[in-house]
Amino acid sequence: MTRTRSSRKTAAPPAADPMPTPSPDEMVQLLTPGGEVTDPARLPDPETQRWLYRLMRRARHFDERAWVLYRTGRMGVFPPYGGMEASQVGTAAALTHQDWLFPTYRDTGAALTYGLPIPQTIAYWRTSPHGWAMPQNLKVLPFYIPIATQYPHAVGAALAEARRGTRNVAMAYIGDGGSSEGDFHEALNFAGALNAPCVFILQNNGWAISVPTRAQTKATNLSRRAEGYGIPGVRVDGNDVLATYVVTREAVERARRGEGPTLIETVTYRIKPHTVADDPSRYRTAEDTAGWDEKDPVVRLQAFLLAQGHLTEAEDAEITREIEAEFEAALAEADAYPEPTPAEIVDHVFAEPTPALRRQRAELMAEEAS
Amino acid sequence: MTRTRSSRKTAAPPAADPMPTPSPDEMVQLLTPGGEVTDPARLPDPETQRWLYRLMRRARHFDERAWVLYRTGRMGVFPPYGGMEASQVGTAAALTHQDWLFPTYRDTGAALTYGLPIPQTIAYWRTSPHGWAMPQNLKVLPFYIPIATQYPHAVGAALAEARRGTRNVAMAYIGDGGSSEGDFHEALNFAGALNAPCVFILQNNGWAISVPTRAQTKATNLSRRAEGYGIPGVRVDGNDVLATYVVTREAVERARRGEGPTLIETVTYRIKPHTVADDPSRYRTAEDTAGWDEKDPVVRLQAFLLAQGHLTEAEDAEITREIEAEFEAALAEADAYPEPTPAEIVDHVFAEPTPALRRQRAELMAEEAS
Amino acid sequence: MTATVTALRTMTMVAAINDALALALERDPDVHIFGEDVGIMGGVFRATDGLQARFGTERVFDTPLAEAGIVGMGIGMGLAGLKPVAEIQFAGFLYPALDQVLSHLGRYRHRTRSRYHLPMVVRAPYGGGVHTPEQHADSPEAILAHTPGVKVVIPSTPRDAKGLLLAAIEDPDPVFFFEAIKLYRSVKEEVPEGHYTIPLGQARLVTEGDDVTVICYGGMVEVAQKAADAARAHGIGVEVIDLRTLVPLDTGTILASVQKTGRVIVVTEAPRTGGFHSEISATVAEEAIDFLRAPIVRVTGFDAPYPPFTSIEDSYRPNPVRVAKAIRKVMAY
Amino acid sequence: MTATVTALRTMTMVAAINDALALALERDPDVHIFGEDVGIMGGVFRATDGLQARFGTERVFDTPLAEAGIVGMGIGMGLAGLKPVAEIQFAGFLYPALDQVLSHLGRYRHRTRSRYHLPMVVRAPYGGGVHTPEQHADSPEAILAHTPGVKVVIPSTPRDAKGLLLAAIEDPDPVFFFEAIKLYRSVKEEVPEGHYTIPLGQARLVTEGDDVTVICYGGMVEVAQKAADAARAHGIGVEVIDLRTLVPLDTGTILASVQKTGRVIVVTEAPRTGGFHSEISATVAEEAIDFLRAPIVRVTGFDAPYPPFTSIEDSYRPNPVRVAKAIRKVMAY
Ligand SMILES: Cc1ncc(C[n+]2csc(CCOP(=O)(O)OP(=O)(O)O)c2C)c(N)n1
Ligand SMILES: Cc1ncc(C[n+]2csc(CCOP(=O)(O)OP(=O)(O)O)c2C)c(N)n1
Ligand SMILES: [Mg+2]
Ligand SMILES: [Mg+2]
Repeated sequence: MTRTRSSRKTAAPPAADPMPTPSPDEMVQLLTPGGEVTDPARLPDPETQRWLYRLMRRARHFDERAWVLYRTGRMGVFPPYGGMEASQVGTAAALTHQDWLFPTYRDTGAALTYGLPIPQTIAYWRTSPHGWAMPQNLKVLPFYIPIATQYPHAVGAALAEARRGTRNVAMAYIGDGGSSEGDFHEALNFAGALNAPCVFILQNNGWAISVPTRAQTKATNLSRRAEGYGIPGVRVDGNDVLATYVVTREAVERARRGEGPTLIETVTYRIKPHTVADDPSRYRTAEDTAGWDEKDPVVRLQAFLLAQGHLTEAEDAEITREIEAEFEAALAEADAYPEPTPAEIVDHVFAEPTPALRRQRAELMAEEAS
Repeated sequence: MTRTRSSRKTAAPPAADPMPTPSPDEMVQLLTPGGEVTDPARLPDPETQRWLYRLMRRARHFDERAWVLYRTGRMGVFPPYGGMEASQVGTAAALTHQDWLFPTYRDTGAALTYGLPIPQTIAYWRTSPHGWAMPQNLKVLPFYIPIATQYPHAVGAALAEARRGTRNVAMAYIGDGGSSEGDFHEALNFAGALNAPCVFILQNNGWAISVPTRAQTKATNLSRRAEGYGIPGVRVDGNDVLATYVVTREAVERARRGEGPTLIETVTYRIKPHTVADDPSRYRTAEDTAGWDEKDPVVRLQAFLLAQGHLTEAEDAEITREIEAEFEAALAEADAYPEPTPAEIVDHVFAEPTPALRRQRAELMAEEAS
Repeated sequence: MTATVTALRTMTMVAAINDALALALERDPDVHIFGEDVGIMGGVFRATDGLQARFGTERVFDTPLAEAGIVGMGIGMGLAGLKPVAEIQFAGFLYPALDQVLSHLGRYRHRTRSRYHLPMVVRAPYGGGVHTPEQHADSPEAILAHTPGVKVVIPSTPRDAKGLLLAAIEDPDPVFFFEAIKLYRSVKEEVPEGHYTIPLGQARLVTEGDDVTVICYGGMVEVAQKAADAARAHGIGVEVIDLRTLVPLDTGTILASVQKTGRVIVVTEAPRTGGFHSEISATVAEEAIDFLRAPIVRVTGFDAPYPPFTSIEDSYRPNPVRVAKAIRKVMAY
Repeated sequence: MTATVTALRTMTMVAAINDALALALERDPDVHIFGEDVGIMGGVFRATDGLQARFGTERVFDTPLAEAGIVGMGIGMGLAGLKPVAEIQFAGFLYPALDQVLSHLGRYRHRTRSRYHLPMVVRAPYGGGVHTPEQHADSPEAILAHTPGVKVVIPSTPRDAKGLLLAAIEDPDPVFFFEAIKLYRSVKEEVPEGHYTIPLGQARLVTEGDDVTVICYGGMVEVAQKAADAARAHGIGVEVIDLRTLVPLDTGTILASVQKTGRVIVVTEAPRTGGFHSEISATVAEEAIDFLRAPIVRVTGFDAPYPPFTSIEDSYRPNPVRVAKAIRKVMAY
């Protein structure tokens, strides 16, 4: 329970379990919702299991607190990811801080897992500039708002790493909806053609706001799109963090070895509304969401760990306490960020402001003063 | 030999041979370069064979004459398609004039086969406005210059036909290079999701100007991209007009029946330069093009028809005479088109010119007068 | 304004837009509405609320999430004679579709010598003032106005929105219809029931005045109006012109006012360099230079992205104080 | 101009661009050049001729045919600290990449509060005059100039092209570099060998004169110059200003000239409504109104697509006769 993100940064990453690329129709699942292990040989060791569990708990706690903070006016509109933790945590946990992370607005859980500090994450969702000034020691970008544009960026960052001879990779997230955009196609094809060390995570959570995946595309298996680019595609149970982690580790290692990109479709579900301000009853019924609560990724692993004796109730309670304490401290830190000044509107456009911007800055300052 | 394009318009189209969708790795070929028939049951009848042969000869004649006319300054820069006739003729021949055709700059052979009048086609390649004023009785658009944008248009036209309850379809062409653009992806996905009666022809001719297909994409079978959209994909020998015709007929019929779009990859080769002004020796060697001359689609069918007794030398010579006469008459007609006036620059922008355009037109006319 | 019915109903701008769309669907079977979440959801701002239930999934339908596909498919529908009315969820998400717009939407009549034309409308919410996320507050109208072959309409009141939208849908050529998010629900007005149109290319005189002309549109009209009211209190007569359509531009109304006042202020919330405000300035400087008694002052956004930082975003967007300052400046000149 | 070597060599603009690219590759291992057909082919205009052979397929490489991919990948490379220099085959084919440009290229410094910045250059041939096919003669510079966070450079001579391109590549922020196709091979000039830069944001006085200021850039400079020569023969002193960079704009040089002449003509080959010419007019009308003795006349393309019809296309593009007419107009005013 002590291996934290920052310790992993220096420690050599645990060796990836060798994993054959499954046939595209197969959905990789290591732990069933019923608690059965399908393939014991591929299961990560208990330490890794506990580490992933803790990261999921941590991610979920942020999601839950964000709701509460939103309702009390202490946080802005937030796109929840509760129920999708395995999809985000298992994938992002496969990276080190030398690797790139390109998250969308939905992927706060992935960013936290990668190592984005909580105070800054809160600041982002408070729309404070502090949330956008990314830490120097990380290679994570502010959450992407326009859909799909991050995919080509990941290709470029990955290619730059390859050109420099590092073994670093770039990982980008996208949704089922986002996979309809042209940028998705161009990025996958570029990555294949240029052999860029990329891992593309496609979180198929069943919905793009009000549009179900079946209306988004006639395809029933999005990982198959990989074939059209001559790259491997894997479909994985996105609510099984052991599976998402193992599959992603393998893709990351493949990319590190110079063997090119992988597309991973995590099959999960958006049980929550699109954002905390959305009312899903306009477009879906209880039937639509049926069955997904039972697949809760946190509960699944928790039950397994407890059953296996890898986790005790006392340890679990300790995790809860640690996570809560960490969040409250971070919240206090975020609360202490100073308010931005209007000058921030015109600053940071160019390294050296153009004469026009300098004049505009003066105008703005004069107005604010008056 | 008497069934012409215009007679087909009124006659009921011959019934399509029932054809199972082949597995994606299979390349449909009905007539080998050596003259063997692989699947006699699927072969179109001799009348259809002769008709396709004549259409290919006609297309080739235009291509050859265009070169000569370019060299003597009687035609503009032209993108040749010689060697790709089976890919263009066999596909376009599957349409009636109630169907839509979206050709690229490479697809003069397809447009001629569909029924675009030769004089107008010449005018287009002379960059005369007459070449852009498409005939009222046809549903063919001016050759597309920007790459890939035509694909979504075909989806829209097809959807409009479906909404109106017709059985008409839309066919669009694209190249191997063009298939890397985002519009390709969006169109195929839209067509699948909205069940648009579209036939997408992807002419894989090995090159996008100087970039070979293997640098364009890591995929080795572009028809497989169809799977990513849940629609059928077919790979066909693009130098076998019997195969391209049969495969396209089947796709057209499927679309007419309301069963949705198909992607057809025609595997062919650009033996000619990118345009008549291009010098391919900058980027490819004789080795690159080796073997493709022997696959000449016109020669292949000609040899077969002669060997089968479906065509005599005398009939062949008659075809040559007819085609030449038709072209020369068309050239004379094109030569007689009046020169455009500068007013054409500002006309046809809106149904009713804006005040700004009216002022600009007056300025332009005044300048031209002075 | 050409109208067939004159009963009035008080409504918001978004309700007026919904009303216009319903009328268009009712009157013309060729009208089809599509976009992201426009179906059962009724659009993120509810502009298409109830339309799918009433007109069916063939007339009002959700598309996959891809803006180039939306506009490109609309072009194909237009070629085939339908009247496509596409919604782009926010104007800032029009960017993926700009290739289809610049390469084709504005060129089809020209490139087929009028054999084809595209009676398409693209609607999109635009502009700031309501604390939306990054890129949800962009004002890209200048890009469209610089695109030959497309018209650009931006209403500022519920009544105008309905009449202009019906005119746009009935127009034989492509029209961009930008709707100020800020105005969707903040203003109510009496709107005629039934069908009427407001012709494209006619500006609206919001207030009359002899001293200063303030030219604006969309979300900036209420800002200009407030500044004008304040100036009137100080005895300065401000004429506020709401352009309503950028293309075609009502140069006549602009120049007549300039000839009267000799002082011009242009107001938009787009970035300063190259905004449509500059086109208006250039027109005045070309056509009415002798009447000018003061510089043509631009009150605009900044040459920076619209800030996603809620607590300071209001300093980006022109407000009545900034317009009032410009009024004082040209009066004092 | 900061230079390290002063030997001169006569070359065309495309040769000067090739020279600058080779120098940049040589001096900075972070510089990478990519685009469609830039490798073995050396680009359709040969601007990258020989570079792949000399610097290898990692530094100079062909991409798949997809402009959003090209610019988007370049952004990622820039985030990771490389200096991407992308070629777009023609400016009209930048449109598919506009989403990447408007959504990200200009925003990255802003959205990360300077943690990241994008030292990227996008080169593209632009403009008409050489009978290219449809959409190969577009002039979209106004769109980029209206995009916060990107710079826009348009050279008009071989010497400027080399020095400005080197400055653009060394600039820490994104720069669009538009190259007039018409000038690629039509003009030769003595160009310094070796490395030198011309700072972005400094206009060039092409000819001096007291009566009229003609403001232009790129392919229009030679047009203006010819009209200026003709006017001089009639005793009219025309000052031709080549802006060289649209963003940053050298307002100082413009205003100094206007204060002297009081008569302004702006010339571009882009469509009239909303072109960058209008931004120049607006700047003058805002900053130097009292000096104006005549309307600010715009000599531009038309509000129609650049015609793909060879025999009449020359009537679209401003020519010396049209500029001369504008000169007479402002002189006679
Ligand atoms: C280019 C673009 N178009 C539209 C939107 C508006 N929008 C925000 S989220 C969303 C749905 C995205 O669905 P999906 O990709 O499945 O991601 P999810 O929200 O399910 O995580 C849409 C349409 C946008 N942000 N960007
Ligand atoms: C959007 C766009 N980008 C670039 C070009 C320039 N261009 C013209 S043809 C061509 C290659 C096309 O290759 P492919 O799609 O394989 O078609 P082919 O020429 O082989 O028929 C390129 C890059 C263009 N016309 N449009
Ligand atoms: Mg989703
Ligand atoms: Mg090709």
